[in-house]
Amino acid sequence: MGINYLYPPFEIIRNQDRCIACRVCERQCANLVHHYDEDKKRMTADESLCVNCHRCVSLCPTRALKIVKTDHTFKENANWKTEVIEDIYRQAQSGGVLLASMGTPKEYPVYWDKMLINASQVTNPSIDPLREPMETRTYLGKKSAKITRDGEGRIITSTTGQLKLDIPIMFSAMSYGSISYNAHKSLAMAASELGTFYNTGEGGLHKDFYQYGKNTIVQVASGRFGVHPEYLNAGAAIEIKMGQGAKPGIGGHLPGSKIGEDISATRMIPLHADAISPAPHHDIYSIEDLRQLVYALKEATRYTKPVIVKVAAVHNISAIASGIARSGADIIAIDGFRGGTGAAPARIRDNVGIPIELALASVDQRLRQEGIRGNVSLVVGGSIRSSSDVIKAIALGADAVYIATSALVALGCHLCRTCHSGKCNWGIATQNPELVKRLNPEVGSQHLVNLLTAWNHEIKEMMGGMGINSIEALKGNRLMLRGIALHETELKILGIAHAGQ
Amino acid sequence: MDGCHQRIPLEGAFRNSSGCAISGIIDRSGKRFTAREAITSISVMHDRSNGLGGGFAGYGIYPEYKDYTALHIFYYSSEAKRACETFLEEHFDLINLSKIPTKKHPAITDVPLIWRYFVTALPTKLSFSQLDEDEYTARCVIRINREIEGAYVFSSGKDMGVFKAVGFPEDVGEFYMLDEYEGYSWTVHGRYPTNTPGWWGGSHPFSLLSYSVVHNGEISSYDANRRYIEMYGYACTLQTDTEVITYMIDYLHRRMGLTLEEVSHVLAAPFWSTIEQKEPKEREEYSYLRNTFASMLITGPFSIILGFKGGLMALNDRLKLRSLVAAEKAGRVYFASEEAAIRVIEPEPDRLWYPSGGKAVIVTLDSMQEGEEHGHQLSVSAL
Amino acid sequence: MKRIYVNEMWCLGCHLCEYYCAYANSGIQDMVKALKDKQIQARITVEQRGTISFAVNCRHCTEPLCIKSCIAGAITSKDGVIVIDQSRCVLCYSCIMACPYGALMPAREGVMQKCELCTTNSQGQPACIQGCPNKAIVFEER
Amino acid sequence: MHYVMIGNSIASTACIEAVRAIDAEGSITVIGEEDHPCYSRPLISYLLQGKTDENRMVYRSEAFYEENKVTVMRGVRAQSIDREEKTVCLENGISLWYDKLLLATGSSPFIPPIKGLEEVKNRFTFLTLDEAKRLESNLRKESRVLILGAGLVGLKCAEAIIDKVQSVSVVDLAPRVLMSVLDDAASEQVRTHLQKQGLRFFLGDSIAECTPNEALLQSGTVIGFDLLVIAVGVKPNIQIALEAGLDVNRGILIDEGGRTSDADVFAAGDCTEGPEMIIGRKTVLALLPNAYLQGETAGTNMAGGTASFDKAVAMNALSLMGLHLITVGRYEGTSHLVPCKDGYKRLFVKDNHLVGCILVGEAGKRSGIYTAMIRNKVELDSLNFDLICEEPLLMAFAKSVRQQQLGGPV
Amino acid sequence: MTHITAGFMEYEALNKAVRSMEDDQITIEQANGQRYIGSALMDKHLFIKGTAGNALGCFLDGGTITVYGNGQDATGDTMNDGKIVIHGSCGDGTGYAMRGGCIYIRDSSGYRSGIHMKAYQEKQPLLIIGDRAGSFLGEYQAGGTIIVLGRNQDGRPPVGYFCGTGMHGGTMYLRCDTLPVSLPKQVSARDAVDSDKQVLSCLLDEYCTIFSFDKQMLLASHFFVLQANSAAPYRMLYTHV
Repeated sequence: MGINYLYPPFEIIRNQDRCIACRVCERQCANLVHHYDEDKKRMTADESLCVNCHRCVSLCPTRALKIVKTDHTFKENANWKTEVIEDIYRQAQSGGVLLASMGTPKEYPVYWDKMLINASQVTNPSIDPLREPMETRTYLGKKSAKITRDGEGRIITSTTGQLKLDIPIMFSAMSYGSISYNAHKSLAMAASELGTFYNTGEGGLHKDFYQYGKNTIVQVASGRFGVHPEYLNAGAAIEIKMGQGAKPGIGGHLPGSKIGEDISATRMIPLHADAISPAPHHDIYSIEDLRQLVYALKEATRYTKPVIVKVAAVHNISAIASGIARSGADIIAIDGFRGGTGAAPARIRDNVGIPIELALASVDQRLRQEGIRGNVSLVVGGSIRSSSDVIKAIALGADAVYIATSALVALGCHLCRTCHSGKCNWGIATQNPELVKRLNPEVGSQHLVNLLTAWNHEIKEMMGGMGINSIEALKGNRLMLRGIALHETELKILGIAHAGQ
Repeated sequence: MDGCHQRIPLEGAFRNSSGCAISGIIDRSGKRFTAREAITSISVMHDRSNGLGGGFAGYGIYPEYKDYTALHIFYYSSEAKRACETFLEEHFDLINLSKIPTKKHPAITDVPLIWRYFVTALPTKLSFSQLDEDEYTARCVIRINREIEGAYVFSSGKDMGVFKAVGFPEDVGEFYMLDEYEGYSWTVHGRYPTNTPGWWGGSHPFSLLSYSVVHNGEISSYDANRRYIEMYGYACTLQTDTEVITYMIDYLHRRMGLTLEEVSHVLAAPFWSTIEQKEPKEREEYSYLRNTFASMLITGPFSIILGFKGGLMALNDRLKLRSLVAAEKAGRVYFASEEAAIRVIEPEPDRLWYPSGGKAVIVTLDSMQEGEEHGHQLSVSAL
Repeated sequence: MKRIYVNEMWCLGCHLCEYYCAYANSGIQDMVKALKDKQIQARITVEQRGTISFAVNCRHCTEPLCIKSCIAGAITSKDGVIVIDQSRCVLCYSCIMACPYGALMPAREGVMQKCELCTTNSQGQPACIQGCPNKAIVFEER
Repeated sequence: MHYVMIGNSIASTACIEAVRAIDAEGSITVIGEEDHPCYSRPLISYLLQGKTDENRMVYRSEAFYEENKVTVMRGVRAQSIDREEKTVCLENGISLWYDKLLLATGSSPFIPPIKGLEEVKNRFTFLTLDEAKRLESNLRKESRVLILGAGLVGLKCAEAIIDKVQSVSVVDLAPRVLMSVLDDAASEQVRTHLQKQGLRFFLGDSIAECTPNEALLQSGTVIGFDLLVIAVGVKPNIQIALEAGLDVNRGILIDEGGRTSDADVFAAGDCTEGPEMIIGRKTVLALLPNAYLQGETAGTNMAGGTASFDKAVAMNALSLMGLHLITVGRYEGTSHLVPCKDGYKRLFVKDNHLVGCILVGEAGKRSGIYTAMIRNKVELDSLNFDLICEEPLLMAFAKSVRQQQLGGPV
Repeated sequence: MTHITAGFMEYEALNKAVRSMEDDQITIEQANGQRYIGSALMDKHLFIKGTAGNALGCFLDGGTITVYGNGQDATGDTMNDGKIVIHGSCGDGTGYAMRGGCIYIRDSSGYRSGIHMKAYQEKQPLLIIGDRAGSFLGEYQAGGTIIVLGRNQDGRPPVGYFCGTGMHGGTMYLRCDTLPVSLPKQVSARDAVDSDKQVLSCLLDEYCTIFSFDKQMLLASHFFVLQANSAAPYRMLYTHV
């Protein structure tokens, strides 16, 4: 072993006056932090194992526990910060790539927080959403640019493959494998109840979830796990995953240790074999290859399903989006770099990509300039944290948003960012049956429904405030936004004026 | 510039990437033929383009002017034309000038002024410049394209010409009435830009002097290549992959005097692990080229067909991420992104093969040189 | 009548139901005071072996054998809720012998206790239900 | 409809409840020989111990009888039954007409023929409240008590009085205590435990002859006493049934429905001899739960309902000076002695069924699960027998069983 | 048997026509690079004459496609079941993420053939190539079987560079006398023994019948068996923040 240079990052503070030694902390910690000392007749903890997931804190009936960041410190150094030093220790010890999960914790600007929303005063009326009609229904898909008529001169209205959303919020892709069966079920049940969609991610669709098909988006990623005609036809739409905000340009890798019976069956790969999703689709090396896959999927589903192409927000995203809009895709999903992941190399998560706000603004602008905004719907994700983020995204030009981290938080995730360990104490990012059962989908889906219902109310309130009673009227309505503390370039990219202007 | 181009970011104002279809035909005997077969070939690959760019390069098409540089120029305003012609008159003898004949085509719109000049360098200017004629011409072309707004030279070789537009390539062929030109080789390109409404100048082939390149793919090394090549007086005004590839070939082949095969060892240098498996002599050469011109290594998917005086070269990236098929029938050699695009004009070739990644296939009027590994041979006949 | 049903599938074996039960029936306002350093007296028991666990408490049978077996007449049904009058109980264990669920247990005071659906403490809704983090026990009308 | 019940007991109370569940209107008359409200006889030892009092011993409150419109005639003995006339003749001359009659006449202590017994002035039995009270009033700190019989009644009596007197001795012909309900090893545990509490045992012996204050045992031992309690057993009260011409053996013979040989006459409780589920023939099971269930069954059938009590087994829950004993069923078939840290456990398996158990101390925890297995004839290969031997857990049952029993997904 | 002449027909129309036909035996004459022929086909037998376009038989789900001519790129992309027989060669990415069924290629196939091949229980995909395959054969192979027969290769390895990169399951059989150079670490190679030949004999049965190859002659040659030496080759690559 040698010397371990790393000091445990957290301390477990147990108020022994309150602790009744019920041992729920011990029973519920998959990291084996807590134990009961028979001699001392009291609970103790090994904090070096703690990941600060708060399971014990949340369940402690007497609130005898809290977890604090250790104040153990290196000599202060603004350049060689603690995390920098510790990362070097880790790599020096292991020789491994630093792996991390969830969205980046680094301090990058969050543009959502630097935009303010308008409200009507005097000159045009605001609307009371509780008592007056207020519409948030959204259709996603290609809008035909030409009017065609039948023999009797009636307009032919068949617009193939439109996704109807009662709320402009969908659950974005998280594969069965990266998250648990119960997490998936929670999402599926909630999407069903809310009239929106959840996304299988790239891990295939468990046979139990075919019943939620009409609220399901099935994903086709580079590994093509669980992809077959029945799967493609099971959902309401097909998403081609080209990239993910948290890890643009790289693939995924679900270790063989997580490929149990069910996942093996769902992904259709041998038990305990690694599930490797390469960085690229090895049949898409150019834009016309994307078109080839888009139409391969349309052919396979007889042109009944809209095709979504999901890409990570990267430097030339507007160019990429323009290409996609011309590739036959019906919907473009853009995932910003603050988006989450079950596991990604930390350096990539923290340094690659661009914020979704800027990506969205420039894509929407570019597609409009090129006159092809109607070719596609735009869905954005990558850290949508609240209804006001949703409002801002739509005002910048999105048709709808994808949420994932917010959804997981609603399911109990405490953002401890150790998904890759497979020991998620909240039953979300784990395949261990004992942990998986901690997430009762009945409870989980109810939380999701509550969250989105609440958000929808808030969206309506804010729309009402702007005097808007239909979500279409907000889409791309950038006059409803003002920047605060942003410089010229940022305002220009966002296409908004500064507060006060 | 017309209104459209002012509203939309210009090609060259941003990094430009695209996917495509390419095709090329050469008759090694030097026998000349029209662009019809090239048009037919590219039309089979309609789905690989999106109508935002198409173009042709024909070699041996101006026999009567074969010693003169043929400049093909787009003008977006009469001011630009005036300014450009003034410049040309200052630097060249203008032997002949005319509008390039076109035919109205419903799918080809926003047509600029398209002019053709047969020129030769003014001897005084040339000698004063202490440059050879090619370099002199090249610098003039680059200057026009960089400095005269609204004028764009898109072809500047001898006894060859590039014809391109915004549209599907088959329509572009009809638009330029290419049935009426005859050459010993043709390349053609169908464009699928990912980011632009298309600009005439941005269509392919891209050409400098007698080099023309049609290209399929998007390279990842673009800015490393661009910033390096710009040291040598090139200006990548279009910010397209094809442009930088053309300049690199011009630099390596014309200015550095590398053979085309050696050029391919720079642009698509093999992996070090592959180089290390070669014979010592070869290994040294490969290592030298890769090392010396390290910044001209192209990575990312590409397949190109280079047209040059007297030949064609086809080259794939070293991972062969783009499709490229070659075929031979009697004296004719065919290249295309898809087999069907060859079969449609030559159903029964003598030989058909996929060149290996990074292995150039070089065909000239008197010889043919393939990469040292022949790639993968295809069955010519199924039965 | 609303009854407690056990969703074994969702039981985590955390035993919180036992603690909330013991607390609710302790008559003490402060949980710490009620439970600290004491052997808890819960009216619900978590059966746990390996990876299986579930809570068991009185099913409030419609044919309650405990009532029929009680020699002291201490167990009665109040609108379907089976309650025990501890002042009458003589701790003979007849009810233990009779209950097919093993849902009765001695209380500290030398009498038997059993789940009375928190009708007799101030909880209203059974405390175990409120304390269960995963809806592994539910209080429902079926 | 007129319902008449002879005996104011657990059985007749259950019968009242069952009748009223069907027939809210018919008249109900209960004839009780003792001049007490219905009380639970097993409580008399607890009464002496002070764990209960006469008020709390009352099985059902006055309100119960009011609500159920029941006429209770206390302190009156039923003399005879005229089945032709369908009347019950009471000793006070009153005659009650019945449509349906329940015999819940209970049992009486058996008094063995012992020479000189009649000479003993302070002689008691231990079955009724009156006897218990009479005993209690005769207890003195310095009393030496001799109990004849080391069975359930004798030992409960011993427990009840040991702290109130100088000494308690127990004599039994059987070589061990609780001969009828325990095996050797359990008996031994119980005896040791009781001895530690101060009881003196004279087992495998019997009283050959009594003087007013001494008992001469068969072995020759002489035990002096101030009070003598006879607790050698009980016998069903069958006289009235016998005289009425009903089929009678040791007890009044009944079927699963509580019916006697007369369709309008039912019987329940200690007086009966009914079908036992394991051996499959009729036997006397003088046990409280049995009395209740028989009474309830009879009541249902008397009121025109359909009920069958086919799960009668012996079962005893007994605490003796802090030691709890639970026994159920029969001790036949293969025996499984399960090692217990704190107690004693023996299970009996026959034909893939659990048929009996003996549980002492902590082993009795949740033992109703065993009882249910016996009563419900659970197929042992359908569950985890090793586990359930170790501990009575619902866990040992198949998931589907748990799902059905507990009501939720497993 | 129904005949369609493809010629310059657009693929959408062609495929629609194929799907709408009641006949389950269809011949497509003069195929000219039309894409997606037989996409997600379940039960028909298509005979294609000419050059089949990209993504031939993508998501194939049980039907049979016989090509008299060559296939282009992405033949049998993500096919789930059924059979593709090529009397000729194929382009790049043949059998990408194949999950079941079989692809028989008489001659050769391009780069990245059989990559991402999977297997699950009874779904055991099989790709057989007669002559040779391009570089990156069987990249990311997770299951199933790839056989390259190396006909006309004079015993040289019938594959390009980087054979079996990232392979973590399944089996490759190469008929040749020497191993391809620089196989990646995670691939182990051994000589085929009798039991392997028995397996091969079964796997080659139908293939050899279709193309009238002499199976015994082929089997008499030397084969290498390539397998992943770990199902989880990248286990040790990471450390956690």
